[in-house]
Amino acid sequence: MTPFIAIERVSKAFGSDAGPVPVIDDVSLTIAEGEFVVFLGPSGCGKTTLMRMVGGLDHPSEGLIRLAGEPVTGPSRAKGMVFQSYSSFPWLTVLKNIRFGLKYRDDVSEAEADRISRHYLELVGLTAYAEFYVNRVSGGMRQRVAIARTLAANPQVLLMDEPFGALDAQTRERLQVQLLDIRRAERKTVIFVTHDVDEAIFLADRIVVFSARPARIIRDIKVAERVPGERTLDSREGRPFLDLRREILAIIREEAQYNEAALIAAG
Amino acid sequence: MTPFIAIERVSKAFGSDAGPVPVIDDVSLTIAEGEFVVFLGPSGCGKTTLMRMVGGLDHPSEGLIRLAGEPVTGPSRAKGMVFQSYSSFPWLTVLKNIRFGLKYRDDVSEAEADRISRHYLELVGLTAYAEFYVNRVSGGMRQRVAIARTLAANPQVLLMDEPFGALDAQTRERLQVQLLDIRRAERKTVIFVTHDVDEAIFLADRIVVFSARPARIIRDIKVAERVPGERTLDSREGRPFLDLRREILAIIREEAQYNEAALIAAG
Amino acid sequence: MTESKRRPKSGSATESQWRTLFRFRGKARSDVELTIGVASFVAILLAWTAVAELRWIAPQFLPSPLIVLQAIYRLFTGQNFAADIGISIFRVWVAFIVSALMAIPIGILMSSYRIVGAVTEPVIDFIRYLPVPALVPLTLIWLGIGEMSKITLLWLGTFFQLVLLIADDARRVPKEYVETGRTLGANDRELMRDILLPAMLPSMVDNLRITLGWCWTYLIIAEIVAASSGIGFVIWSAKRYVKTPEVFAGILAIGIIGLVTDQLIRWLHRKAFRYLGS
Amino acid sequence: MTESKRRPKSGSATESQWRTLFRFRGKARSDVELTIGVASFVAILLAWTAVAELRWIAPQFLPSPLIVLQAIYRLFTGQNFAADIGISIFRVWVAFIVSALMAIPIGILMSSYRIVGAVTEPVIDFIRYLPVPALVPLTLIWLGIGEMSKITLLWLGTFFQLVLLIADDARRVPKEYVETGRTLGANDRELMRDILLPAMLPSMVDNLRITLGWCWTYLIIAEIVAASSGIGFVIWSAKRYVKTPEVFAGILAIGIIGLVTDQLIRWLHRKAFRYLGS
Amino acid sequence: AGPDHLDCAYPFWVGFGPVHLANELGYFKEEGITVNEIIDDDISNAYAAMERGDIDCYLRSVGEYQGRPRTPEMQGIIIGTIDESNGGDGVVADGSIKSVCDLKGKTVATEPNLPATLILQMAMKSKCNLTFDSLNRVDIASQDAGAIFADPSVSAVGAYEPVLTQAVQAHKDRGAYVIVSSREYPHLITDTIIARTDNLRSQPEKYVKFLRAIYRAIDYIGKEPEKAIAIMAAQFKLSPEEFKETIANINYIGLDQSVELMGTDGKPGKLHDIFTEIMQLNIENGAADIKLEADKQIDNGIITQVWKSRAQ
Ligand SMILES: Nc1ncnc2c1ncn2[C@@H]1O[C@H](COP(=O)(O)OP(=O)(O)OP(=O)(O)O)[C@@H](O)[C@H]1O
Ligand SMILES: Nc1ncnc2c1ncn2[C@@H]1O[C@H](COP(=O)(O)OP(=O)(O)OP(=O)(O)O)[C@@H](O)[C@H]1O
Ligand SMILES: NCCS(=O)(=O)O
Ligand SMILES: [Mg+2]
Ligand SMILES: [Mg+2]
Repeated sequence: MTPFIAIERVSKAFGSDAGPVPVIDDVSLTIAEGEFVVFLGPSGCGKTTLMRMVGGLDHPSEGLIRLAGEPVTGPSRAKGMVFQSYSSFPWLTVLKNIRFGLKYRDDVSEAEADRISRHYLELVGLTAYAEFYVNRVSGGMRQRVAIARTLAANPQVLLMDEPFGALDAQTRERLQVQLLDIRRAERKTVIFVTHDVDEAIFLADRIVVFSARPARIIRDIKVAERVPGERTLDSREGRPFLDLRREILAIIREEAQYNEAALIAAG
Repeated sequence: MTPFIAIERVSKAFGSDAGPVPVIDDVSLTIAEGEFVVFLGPSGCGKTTLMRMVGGLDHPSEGLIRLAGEPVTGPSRAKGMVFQSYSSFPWLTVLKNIRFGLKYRDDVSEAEADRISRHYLELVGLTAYAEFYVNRVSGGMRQRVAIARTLAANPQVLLMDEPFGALDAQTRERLQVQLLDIRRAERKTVIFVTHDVDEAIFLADRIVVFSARPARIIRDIKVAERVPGERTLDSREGRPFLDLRREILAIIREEAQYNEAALIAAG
Repeated sequence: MTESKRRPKSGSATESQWRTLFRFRGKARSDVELTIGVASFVAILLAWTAVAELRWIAPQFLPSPLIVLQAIYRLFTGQNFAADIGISIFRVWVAFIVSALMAIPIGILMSSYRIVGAVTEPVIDFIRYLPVPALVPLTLIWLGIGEMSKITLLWLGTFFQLVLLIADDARRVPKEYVETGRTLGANDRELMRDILLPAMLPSMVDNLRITLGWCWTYLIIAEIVAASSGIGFVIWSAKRYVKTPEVFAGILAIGIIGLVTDQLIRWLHRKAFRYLGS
Repeated sequence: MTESKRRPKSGSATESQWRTLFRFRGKARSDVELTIGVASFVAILLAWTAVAELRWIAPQFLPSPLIVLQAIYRLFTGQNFAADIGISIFRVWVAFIVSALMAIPIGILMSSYRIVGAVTEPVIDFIRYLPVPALVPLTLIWLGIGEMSKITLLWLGTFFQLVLLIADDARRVPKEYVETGRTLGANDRELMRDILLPAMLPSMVDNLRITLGWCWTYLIIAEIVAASSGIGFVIWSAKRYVKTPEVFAGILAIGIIGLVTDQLIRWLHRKAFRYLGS
Repeated sequence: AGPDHLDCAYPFWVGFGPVHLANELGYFKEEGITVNEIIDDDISNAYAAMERGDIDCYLRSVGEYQGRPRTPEMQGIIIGTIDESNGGDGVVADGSIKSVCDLKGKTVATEPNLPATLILQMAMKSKCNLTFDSLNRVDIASQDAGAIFADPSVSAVGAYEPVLTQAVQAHKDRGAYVIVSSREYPHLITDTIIARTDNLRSQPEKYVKFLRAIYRAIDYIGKEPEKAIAIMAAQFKLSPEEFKETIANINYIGLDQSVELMGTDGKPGKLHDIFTEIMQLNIENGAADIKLEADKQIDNGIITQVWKSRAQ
């Protein structure tokens, strides 16, 4: 497979009063079309920053990111994003928020846009709340609005930053399954950030584990090889799943300890 | 024990163009001083709303809430709250955000306030970020700021709405343990919302499971009786823990199915 | 969050309507607010009557409310004051609408593209400080002595202030909204139309309300320029012959128009932006 | 998000400095902005020179820049224009500071307690529409012809507008901040001081900037009232005799003061509120 | 404007009522011209409008006519007189001031280039040989004079009627009285009719018609004062009573008297001397800086024709 997304020796530093603060340190990564990659890493390590750069919302201080061979220069509909702080438009209702992205697709008629937005509304279980303004619904519901809106816009690449964080176990499981269905049916490439190792293994073809800030890749795990076969909710109980789970938790714990030590030395 | 918090036949409905929408339906609950109660329930069922009413930020449409015998009429320092959308003050640095609540404690000198805020800053692992403005730090870090700020203000009751949602597994575990330590040392009463059943069992003395909207209590589980002994990270692997976990997941799944059916019937 | 009215309606219900007035960010019922508003005007009226009747200020300079009322009656019956009011409202609204129609797109563009901002901001910063009365002759030279110059003078006083307020509003739209729009495929034009504009709308309406009032303050300047109608002209001509009651009648008319307009826009604001929660 | 300057500095670096001007919400370097700002003034100056030199407008009404420059020179050397500028700046700033010191607490209280809002809003809505020139005699009666009446006229034109802008700013502070403050034990006074005030500060400074300019527009009204000094007086007495070059000199002086003040406040805003991100 | 139309601007002053009266009585129409009246107080607006060709005539006092920026080349030339102030302009002083000479060193508030200023200057010059240098003179707008006089630091204010009367009445406690007025200086404050020079040269006939109609209106005032006042008062938004009180202090100048003032057939009249005298005052007080010559600024050709046509 040709690399669909290519992150080429990317570094990023933010300016501050005390000089530049490095956040991403020389990261290279290629992602194939249709691949589902999960980013794991300690809080504050730079996952969101890296994802924003793939989405064209931030720019690398050094290095280059390519999408389908072309350098990424800015955001576009091709790169759909679910933000960590799920943002929705307070002046629109739940349904209109979901429908928002369809405005800019000239391949979609009005009637079809209605159908599609209702479809995703239902998918995230908000049919009864279609006409509520978004700050009249709960936190978890707002997050679902953001997910449905991004899916409805039908991007090539889905960038999802802790999208299921505020959802109850049931809704979460349902959406996980749906997400796998969608990306299989429509061959979407997905980058997904989560702190939930179970979720990561369940969803991912590959898990990329980052170090603490500045983010470097400390492990790149081919999940598809390690947990073969179809993903069902039951596969979570299987041996390969549980083994991989233990292994990843160990990696994380080790990095955290290393990091803790550094922190104590520094602070 | 006398009930420290008493929720007495509380109902709540929000006005909307289509008439009042019931959110909480005749809920009664008493919580003893020093108890740690976890609210579990489907997204959008009314957990946040109930918690806000305990905190005095919303008012019941019917019924009454008492704290230490007195009716709750408004918010106060006694009822510390970590909001679901962790809000911090953008015009203050991380450290100053944490220190903010200490301003209003006349039992605390300037020097002591410094010490306390530095203590909680360290507790949540943000020492290196003390002087960053809050919108220069990551989502997980912002959530930790909110937690540290609430703890530093030393309220009698801690109301925590999905506080650990955006944290990586390591940080989360560490903060869980710390939270148990704090409430044991200072005999705090805690109400805690989470969607993570493991977290719920690990932390709770009692788990209250709510129905879908309008929220009614469908189960009130005395965790302390079911999983006796000290809570350590290892106790999560024990039989009583896993049994209880399975039981709760079953309750939730059942409620969700019931709810799904109702939704399909309605929608 | 509008609470439903299911609470028991006891004697204390109305009492708490008054108490909420004193609560931080409490909401009051609109009839209660109206009562208070009327009361404060009555208080001012009484104070005015007292000052005038006790002759603390000579009646040539401060006539009593009764005398002003008589002047209003005279103006309406004898001088067709209604027509003056009509023409003034017409002039102000034309100038204001033209200002708004120009300021909204330009302000949004100023905040969106530094090139527009860099070119226009310094010039606007310069112009908006200028005293409009000093620009009257130039306006006359360009536009002659007809309606056009009067409306232009009102516009001069309004547009340059409004456009900066609008640019500030647009600048404050959180970048999260813009980024969301971008990733959904909105182009620049769509960002401005579908995101900046609705996101800034509530504060923009506030600022339009404020500048509409500013536009009115220029009325007297505009209507002493080769005019023979309008409230400004009535005030000016009465002032010339020291007919103070008529001056006050004109002032009062403007104030009442202002009061009514402002209250109306505030009410519309509450209705239109209920999604902001309350 | 200020990006570090680690990017390779190639020939295209400066080129992209120009391109960012045309990018939606792009940031431009301040030297680039300055160049453009100066360029747009030069363009206006050229247009002005052309119109004046080609006699499209008679020189009595639009003198050429050179003639205005000569008038400025005359004013400075012959009439102590520097003192006029000084006294005008003094009057405006006194009136503005008094307005701000009153408007900030009152505006915050208006937005915080409905009782304050309900009592004051209608009255302010009424007063702020009134034409200040028509209120001159009353001001004179109360305050005489000294500094006090001039400053009061400037204040009249500024305070009632500012207080509403401030109240709107305070009203827009998200309730999340207030609720957070409450649960941390802040009382009403502390909420206003420690939360409302800093949260609204950036937009308040924008609005103070706008109203400072507004205050200057009243200078000419204030300084034709029994004045014998100040830029407004210079303009007005020159205008009486159609000494247009001097009128333009005065106008220019006010415009330049405005430009410099606005740019300074904008710059301070950027420095002070860097936490807003960029 | 065309050969049978005039746009004519005048300030909000009762002395100019005959223009409106002629219009309302249809005298202009009878002459075959239409006249559009424009009310504007600010003389610099009149300059602008005349330079632009928006107006063909305006009405002002001689003193104001001479003020800056008038140069000999500028549009505008005096072709007739319409009224003169007879007590309608003056200065109100504090009771402690016994004569204008006592004003020396005191604060006096007047509006520059308005009649009251000239009257005061004239009085000081003729009675005590003082100039404005001996005063602390502050600029005001005449309408505010009554209010300004409330400030005890002000010893005298200049204004026109009815502001003068108002100031006297409102400040009886300080013994306010009119210390000097136009009544003492006949013809000093004479209002004139000024034509746009270009237009006058190209279409003199219409100005003849214009003047003839105006003087007919002035005759009508003498014959039917009640009716005339009712018509004119409406234009100034005054009641007939208020109008009558105000015109008690002015005289309308009929054709005969106008001819006497203007002279005929290029021979100078009284106005030429007055013009020269005022010119001197204006140069002294700074209202003018170019010495205009009376016979270049006053053109009695039109009024001569009117006079002759009536004599026939
Ligand atoms: N605008 C900014 N200015 C300066 N530093 C920033 C800025 N934005 C982010 N950072 C820093 O970059 C680092 C990485 O942030 P990022 O949001 O990418 O973390 P993350 O891995 O997504 O963390 P989390 O899991 O908590 O969301 C943080 O340490 C943060 O302080
Ligand atoms: N201001 C409001 N107006 C109308 N309805 C509201 C308002 N606030 C909340 N609701 C409704 O109340 C219900 C409960 O909301 P709440 O935020 O308490 O849910 P929750 O249990 O906390 O959900 P989550 O787990 O997603 O945070 C939701 O269905 C929501 O639509
Ligand atoms: N801002 C109004 C100023 S003025 O029109 O009264 O000069
Ligand atoms: Mg993140
Ligand atoms: Mg919630």
